[in-house]
Amino acid sequence: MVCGVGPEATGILRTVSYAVHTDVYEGPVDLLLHLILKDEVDLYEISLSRVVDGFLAYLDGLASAVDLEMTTEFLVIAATLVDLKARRLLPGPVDVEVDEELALFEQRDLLLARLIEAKTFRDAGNAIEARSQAASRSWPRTAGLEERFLALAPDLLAGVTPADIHAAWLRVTAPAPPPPRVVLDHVAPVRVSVGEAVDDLMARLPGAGLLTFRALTDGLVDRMEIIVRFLAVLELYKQGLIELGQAVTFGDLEVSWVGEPGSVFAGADAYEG
Amino acid sequence: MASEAARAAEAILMVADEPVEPQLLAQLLEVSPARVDELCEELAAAYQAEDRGFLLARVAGGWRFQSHPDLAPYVERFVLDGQPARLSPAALETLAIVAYKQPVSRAQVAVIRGVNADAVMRTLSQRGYVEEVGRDPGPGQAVLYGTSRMFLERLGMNSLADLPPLADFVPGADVVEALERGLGADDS
Amino acid sequence: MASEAARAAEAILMVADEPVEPQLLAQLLEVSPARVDELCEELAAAYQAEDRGFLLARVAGGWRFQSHPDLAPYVERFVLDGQPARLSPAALETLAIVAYKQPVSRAQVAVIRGVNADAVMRTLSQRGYVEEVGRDPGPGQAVLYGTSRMFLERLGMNSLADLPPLADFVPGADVVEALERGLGADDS
Repeated sequence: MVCGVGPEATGILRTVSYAVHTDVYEGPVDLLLHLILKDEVDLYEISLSRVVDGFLAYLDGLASAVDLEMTTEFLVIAATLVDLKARRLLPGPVDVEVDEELALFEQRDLLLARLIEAKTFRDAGNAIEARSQAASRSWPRTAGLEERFLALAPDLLAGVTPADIHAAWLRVTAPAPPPPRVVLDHVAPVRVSVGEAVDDLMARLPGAGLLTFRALTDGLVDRMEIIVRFLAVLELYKQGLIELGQAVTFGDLEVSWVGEPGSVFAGADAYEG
Repeated sequence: MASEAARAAEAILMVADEPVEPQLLAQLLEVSPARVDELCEELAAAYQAEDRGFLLARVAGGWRFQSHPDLAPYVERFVLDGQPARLSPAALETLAIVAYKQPVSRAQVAVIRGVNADAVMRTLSQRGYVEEVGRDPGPGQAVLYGTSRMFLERLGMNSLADLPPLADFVPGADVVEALERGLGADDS
Repeated sequence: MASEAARAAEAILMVADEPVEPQLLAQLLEVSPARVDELCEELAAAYQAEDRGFLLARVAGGWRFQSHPDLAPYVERFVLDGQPARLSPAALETLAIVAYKQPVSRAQVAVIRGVNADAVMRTLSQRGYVEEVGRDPGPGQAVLYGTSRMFLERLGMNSLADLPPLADFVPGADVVEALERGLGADDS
């Protein structure tokens, strides 16, 4: 099934040009978030890892001309999706202490607050746009002084010498501080796909029993690599090959292998290549 | 018979190429700034009553003549410069953050947006909407940004106080509920 | 109720920087040039009857708003007291860009300066220091600016060749070194 794009979604369509192609959904990634929030697409049904892998492949294909704005938009949305999905997949607060439950609420409230803040400024930005559109229907008078007054106007070039003009030119063309580099370190060097991360986990976990997520991401400094690793963990959890636990709120996420010996990852074919 | 001060205000505003502050007009007309605002408001009301094709508006802290928005289709054809290109949604969101949180550093903007804001901030300052307004006194002395006079002019606002309160944009209960559902808060 | 054509004429004349020819107005308003003159004469009479501080005058073959001669003393005070007496650093830099890069469009100036240059360019051209020298042959046909004869006179120059040449700029030792490294000069 492929979700239709309703007319109310067209405003979102212009924001992100990267499109998601999965079995359940095809369209811009921003719209995906919108639909999930409206409960029109089931989060469980979306393979986030395919979304991320697809995006990484897309970036590779772009070679040099990467649109930084689009990349960062994608990362925000992907991070929000991962966050949402993690919260749904993690064991619920079944028999946690009241304190821990409160802490969980707090954590959720923090995320909620961020989403509300983001939505607030997005809407405020739209209001600014509307005002600017309305204001742009009036043009200011800029005719300035009539000739008969020009002679009275102080000569703005009084005391200015050709050397001053030269100095001003040098000032304006002085090498600026190096132009901000388009930092893609957090995206481009990630050569590990979710599929590869799944393979790696499948190799390590059965023999290890229980490992913390921290241990599984030991040595990874790149945020994107950690996200990819986290997505791989979620995929294995969906397959019922691992259990996830958290002894203490905000404590380490514990990953334990529960699959039969010799289990294979059912979704593995989705990651070939 | 129109008052000399009102007529002088009309004459000066006709040759000004940017909004003229009431303080300056007051000094030139030898009346109080409050009286200037009163005079200009009377003039603006008269033009409206006479159904003129122009307005007297208070923009960016001063008074200026401008064309009536009704007549945009005619003026558009006359003015050769195209309208400035529209801002992207990301740039608009960033502009809103600067407008409401100013003075604000790029790092602070990045925290709210969740992404690096350098490229967007550069676009906004190149277009003249935001500008450096100071330095953070703390360590690092980060550059602080605010909206420019041109931002007010482009939005046809007299001052930042004309911005609708940010509270107007906080999503309503229905949206918050939907977000909460998305976070699985309805389990409990 | 004022006619749409009369209101449109008011709007266009209000934003025009120079007298607008009746032929052009006629085309924009979709009436005959004779009708334009009639409309403008009616407007001019109305302003006079209302004792406005401005008038609509036929100047140099076109119509324009201007301040009423009665009020010249106020406008003169505005020119003397209300206007900056010297060029701002930003204006000087813009003028330098036009001087060295002419013919140059406003957009090109903005790119070099890194900020919008429209207001500064307007001031410079109103003061007669820069002027239109042509149109970009490319799409959009942007107006190209150059420095004026007045600019040369005020700076005591005979021609642009009297500006200090840009080649006089000697890069520092570090820059030269970096350039040489970049060219592989250190291989030899």
